[in-house]
Amino acid sequence: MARYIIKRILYMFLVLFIVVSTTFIMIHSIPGDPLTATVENLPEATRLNYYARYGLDKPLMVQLFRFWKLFLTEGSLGESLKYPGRMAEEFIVKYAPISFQLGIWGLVIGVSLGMMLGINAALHKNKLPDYFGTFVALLGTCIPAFVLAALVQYFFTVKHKWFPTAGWGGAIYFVLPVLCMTLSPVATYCRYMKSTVLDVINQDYILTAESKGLPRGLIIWRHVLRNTLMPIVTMLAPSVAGLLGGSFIIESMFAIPGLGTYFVKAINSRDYTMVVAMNFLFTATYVFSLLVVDLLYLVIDPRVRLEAKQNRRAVASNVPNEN
Amino acid sequence: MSPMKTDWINDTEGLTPEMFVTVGVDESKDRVLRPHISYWQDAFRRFKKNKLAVFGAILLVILMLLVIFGPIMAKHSFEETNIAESYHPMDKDYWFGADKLGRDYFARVWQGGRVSIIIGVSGAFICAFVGCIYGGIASYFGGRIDSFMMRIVEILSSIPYLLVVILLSLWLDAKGIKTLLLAMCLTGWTGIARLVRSQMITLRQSDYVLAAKLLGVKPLKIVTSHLIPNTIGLIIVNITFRVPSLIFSEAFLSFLGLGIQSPETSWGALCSAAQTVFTFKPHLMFFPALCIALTMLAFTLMGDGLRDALDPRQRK
Amino acid sequence: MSEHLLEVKDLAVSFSSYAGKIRAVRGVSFHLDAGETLAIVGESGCGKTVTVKALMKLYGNSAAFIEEGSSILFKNEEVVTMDRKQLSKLRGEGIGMIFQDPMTSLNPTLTVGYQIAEGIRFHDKSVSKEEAYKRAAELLALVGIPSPEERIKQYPHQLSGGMRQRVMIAIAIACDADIIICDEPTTALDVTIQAQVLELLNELKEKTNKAFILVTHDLGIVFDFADRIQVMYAGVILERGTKYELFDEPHHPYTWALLNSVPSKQSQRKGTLYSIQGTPPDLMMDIKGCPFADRCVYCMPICKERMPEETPLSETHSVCCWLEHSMAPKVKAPAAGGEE
Amino acid sequence: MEEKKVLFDVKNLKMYFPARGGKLVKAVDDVSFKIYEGETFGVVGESGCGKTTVGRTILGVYEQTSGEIIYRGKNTADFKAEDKMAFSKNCQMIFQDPAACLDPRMSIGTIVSEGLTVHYRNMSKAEREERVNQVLAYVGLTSDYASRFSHELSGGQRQRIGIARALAIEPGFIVCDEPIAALDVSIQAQVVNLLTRLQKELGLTYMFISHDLSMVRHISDRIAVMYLGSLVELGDNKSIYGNPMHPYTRALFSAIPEPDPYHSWLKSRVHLQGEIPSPINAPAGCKFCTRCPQATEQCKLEPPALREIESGHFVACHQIQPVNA
Repeated sequence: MARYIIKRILYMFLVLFIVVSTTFIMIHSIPGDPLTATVENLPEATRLNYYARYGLDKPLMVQLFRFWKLFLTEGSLGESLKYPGRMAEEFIVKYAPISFQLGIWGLVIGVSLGMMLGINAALHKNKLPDYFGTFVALLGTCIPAFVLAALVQYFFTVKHKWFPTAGWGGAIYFVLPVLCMTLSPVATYCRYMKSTVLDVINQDYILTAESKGLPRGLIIWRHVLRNTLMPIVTMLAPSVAGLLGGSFIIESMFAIPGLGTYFVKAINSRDYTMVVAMNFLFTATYVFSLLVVDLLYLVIDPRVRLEAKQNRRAVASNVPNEN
Repeated sequence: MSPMKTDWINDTEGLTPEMFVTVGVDESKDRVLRPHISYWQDAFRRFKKNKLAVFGAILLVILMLLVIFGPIMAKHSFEETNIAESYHPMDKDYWFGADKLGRDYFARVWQGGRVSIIIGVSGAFICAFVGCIYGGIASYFGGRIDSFMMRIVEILSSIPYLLVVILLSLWLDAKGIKTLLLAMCLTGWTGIARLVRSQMITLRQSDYVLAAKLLGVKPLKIVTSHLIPNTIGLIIVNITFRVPSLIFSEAFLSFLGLGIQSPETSWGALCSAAQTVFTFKPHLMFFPALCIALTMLAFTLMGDGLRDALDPRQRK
Repeated sequence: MSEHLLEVKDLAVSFSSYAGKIRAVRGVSFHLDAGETLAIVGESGCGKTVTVKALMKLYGNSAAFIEEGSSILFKNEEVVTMDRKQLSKLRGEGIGMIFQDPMTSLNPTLTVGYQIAEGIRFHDKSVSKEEAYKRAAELLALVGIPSPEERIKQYPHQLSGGMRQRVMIAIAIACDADIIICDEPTTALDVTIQAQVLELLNELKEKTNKAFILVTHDLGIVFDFADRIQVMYAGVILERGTKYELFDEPHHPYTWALLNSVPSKQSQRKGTLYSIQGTPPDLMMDIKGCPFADRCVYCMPICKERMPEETPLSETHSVCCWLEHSMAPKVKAPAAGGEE
Repeated sequence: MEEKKVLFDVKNLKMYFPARGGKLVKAVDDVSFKIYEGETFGVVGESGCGKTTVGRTILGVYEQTSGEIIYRGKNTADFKAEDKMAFSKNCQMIFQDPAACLDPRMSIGTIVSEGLTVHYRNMSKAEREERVNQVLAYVGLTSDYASRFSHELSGGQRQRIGIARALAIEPGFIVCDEPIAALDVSIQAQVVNLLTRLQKELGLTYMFISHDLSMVRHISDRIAVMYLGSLVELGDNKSIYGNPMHPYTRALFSAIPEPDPYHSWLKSRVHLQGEIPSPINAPAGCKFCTRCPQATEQCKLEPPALREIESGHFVACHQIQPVNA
């Protein structure tokens, strides 16, 4: 089991390394550099000086090596090209918590709400909760977040001044952005949960549970939900990635000082260090959520646990089925 | 035992001896009674039964017609600026009003629709095409090649696609349909590649493919006569669901200012432009947003219907 | 009032599907006493499983319902009109069930011990968790699983098919049900494992005073296990009797076919097996007359017109066939396994 | 009796599959037998005994790990392209699951004529159609069926189509892999009757793989009993069923349910303890030693060879000595 976990963690680092290195190379081979993006008609000497200071004159591979060396020895992601003297990780430490808060709230509320709607829809198939779930799911898939954000802003901040329009302060600033972010996960998880629950409910072991005389509530709680968790958990990692992307728009529309706004700025000003650093963070979040999903499997499904214990890797077996 | 009529065997009322002549089994009866339908006919029948899906299809046709003929029907070109008509209200001349530069909004909405739908549809087909070939190759060779190719897919799909778009638009130093398409397809094909691969692997292990192999059918013939026809339904469904998601992404990127640039436009770009004046001119946001929503709805409903119609698990 | 443990009268069960109503069980009556074993024999789709599931109104998520006019009396209580609470008590305490496929009938995410103990604890709230697990271990020992203390902590996938079926049996008897329904209990098992499981069921039968209902398509296992047999086809019972009566003097052509289509030790090698032409009728259709008429070599015009009534042949033996009628030609049952 | 012609001579066949964790599933482990022309060679055993793998390996679905398969005096490993074509024309297979073995997107006519397009390239379309109708008639179906799709047919009808597909190219040898396991009792008899009739009419050779021991007894001339990848007993129908020698065969055959209320097979059967070990961790010596009541030290260490005990009756057991030795 420990070996399995270690293997997964090592794999996570490998993916992280490849993705970050690739983006590093990609962004450094973009034509144009931070200086020409901001200042025009720069003397050649100043330019070379500037390059030398940030090591941009070195071959790409050397730059990449230096980047990793700096990260591994000092835990630093390098100096910002736009704000000299400030390190990229400073920005991350400052702005990431806001983005993550928004993302996590959106995800938690969205997923749990969606799951509840989905379960209800599946258990009352072709009845009101089912239609309601389908309606919400359709709404969620059809309305882009920015449209919802605009509508919400219009009704709750302009027409009725119930909430502050934009900015960042207490919990009250939180409500509308999170509301806009939950819509898409609610829709996705409602649809998905419904079909998964319907799948599980038709399994033979649910009939076994019923034949024991267990009441419906207990069967749903103990037998149905437990077995729907597996497929749902699988979807979590892509959702995390999706929400990080989604937060960009919401952040810019509600003028929230999060990483998203910064990311776009950094790219437009060719702040290589910042782009690489933020990409590092996003990729790490995604890969880490994949790892968490893998570990959750271990907790939820005893079959995976057993395999991990025996330290086997999933290899498609081609032994014919004999019956 | 429950009481039974014992005299039933002697009760001859209404019975004639002809009724008791052994006729045996009528051999001709052992025929199929069900109406004769092919797979696609059956799928189509199933699709027609799904009212929501049919509604989606009709909605899509209407939207398509408007997108094709809308810019022609409008009284002004979508590019024609006329500062004097800035924010012209909705009337007979300007059906949806005009934007800040006095451009006819009706023409712009449908012109934007062209771009959005072209991106969605062609992107979905490109993704499907690349994904099918990649997944097909991986599953055909199997073994090490397969697991190596799938590792690449795994890593590619861990790159946030927003980053890819941004990088590409900087790299190509161009924003527009081609950049957007390239960026969205660069990572978008991985999902369908996985799907095709797993479906092909399942099919290759199926008994009927084994039977074909034993009959001496050449591998390429097996691919064309068994594997592709049995995957095509899955791919169609996937394309139907991918179109709206690409339209969504395009809108999202254009909204961030990374997509289509003026005077070309798309629904996302229109929304983005309308956002700043939303409080005063809500209709500028309303039309493109409604179009996006309706297109999404049409494709989603149709996709649901197609999936139910084509999914072999649902067949009875 | 009924003197039987279970009395079923005119039971009819239907499914609603998008293409129409499927009438799976079309009026079935039978009874069961304590300590006896009844077998329901028939091919797939004949309604045998639906019948026994109806005894505890167990339909899962399917759109099945019991038609009006049906009556199921368990210990003189009407099952058809029972509410959820009464049903909960009936299931487990009154009737237990063993399903066909042990690979899918156990929840893969819960331990074997939990799955046995949860029923015990639900039906007797005074039992503590420890006690329930102790009882679960005892039950596993009773069904012949070695080292039960360790097994209760294991998950279903760690057990073999035969073991899992034993666990299913333990679950069915956990709350001391009066009737144990075995729905094709050995169909998914290998021959030697099938014998082991049947032997276990036989032991349980001898040790306890429980009544058993065995649902199967396999005549081979019926004669060694059941006291009485009833043959079902297309939702109706065509013939019933003690196993000796059915073996010695089967009266219905369908029973003949069932008995003779399986090659026996005596049958001639590579000879033609007694077979039935065609396929069972579509249960969506209304069937006028005898449902077997279309496939019966002795079919007469009357068979396709009117359903024959049940003719008693002895206290326990009865048959539904026009051949019994005084006007019908006298037909002799074909010799077992020979050439036609 | 005249000398029978050997169709297949299988020598020391081994078929191992890679399993998880670098282990091997020894699905077929050192199996030798002959199949004579015109006979029905029955293979029986419980799940996981390797009977399906044997059938598939001799048809070339898998490449064997080691061992030789000699077909009509020629090693299949030395086959050239034209030999392979001739082999595939002559050796066909019928599958267990009639629903899974027909492509749902193909009409019955296309399915049945699939082999014709490979082996009878010169056939005109009309000739092909005629051949399809002829084969359908063989299996008791009318030509109406040619334009149908598999989902429109019942299980028994589908199995007939599977048989028709194999018959279309006029093979001499057919591997029947559990052809009746997925069918109802009354339909089973139909299919078995069809198979025996076709054998008589067309002079086919069958390899009949099944776990249904009474059907195998009914249809087979010679029978091989397999346990965990090994052949434990081989002989003609009469000696195998009349005088089973290997302890496993005895236990297996005594567990066949007999529809007879006066005689309890359940009580009189040979009791077997335990269950079949996994083919990944099969015992080193005799595969059956973990469950065998007569197992000795020798059985645990040394795998027994298949020896001829009586004429034509082979048993792999250390405890059984040849009669005239």
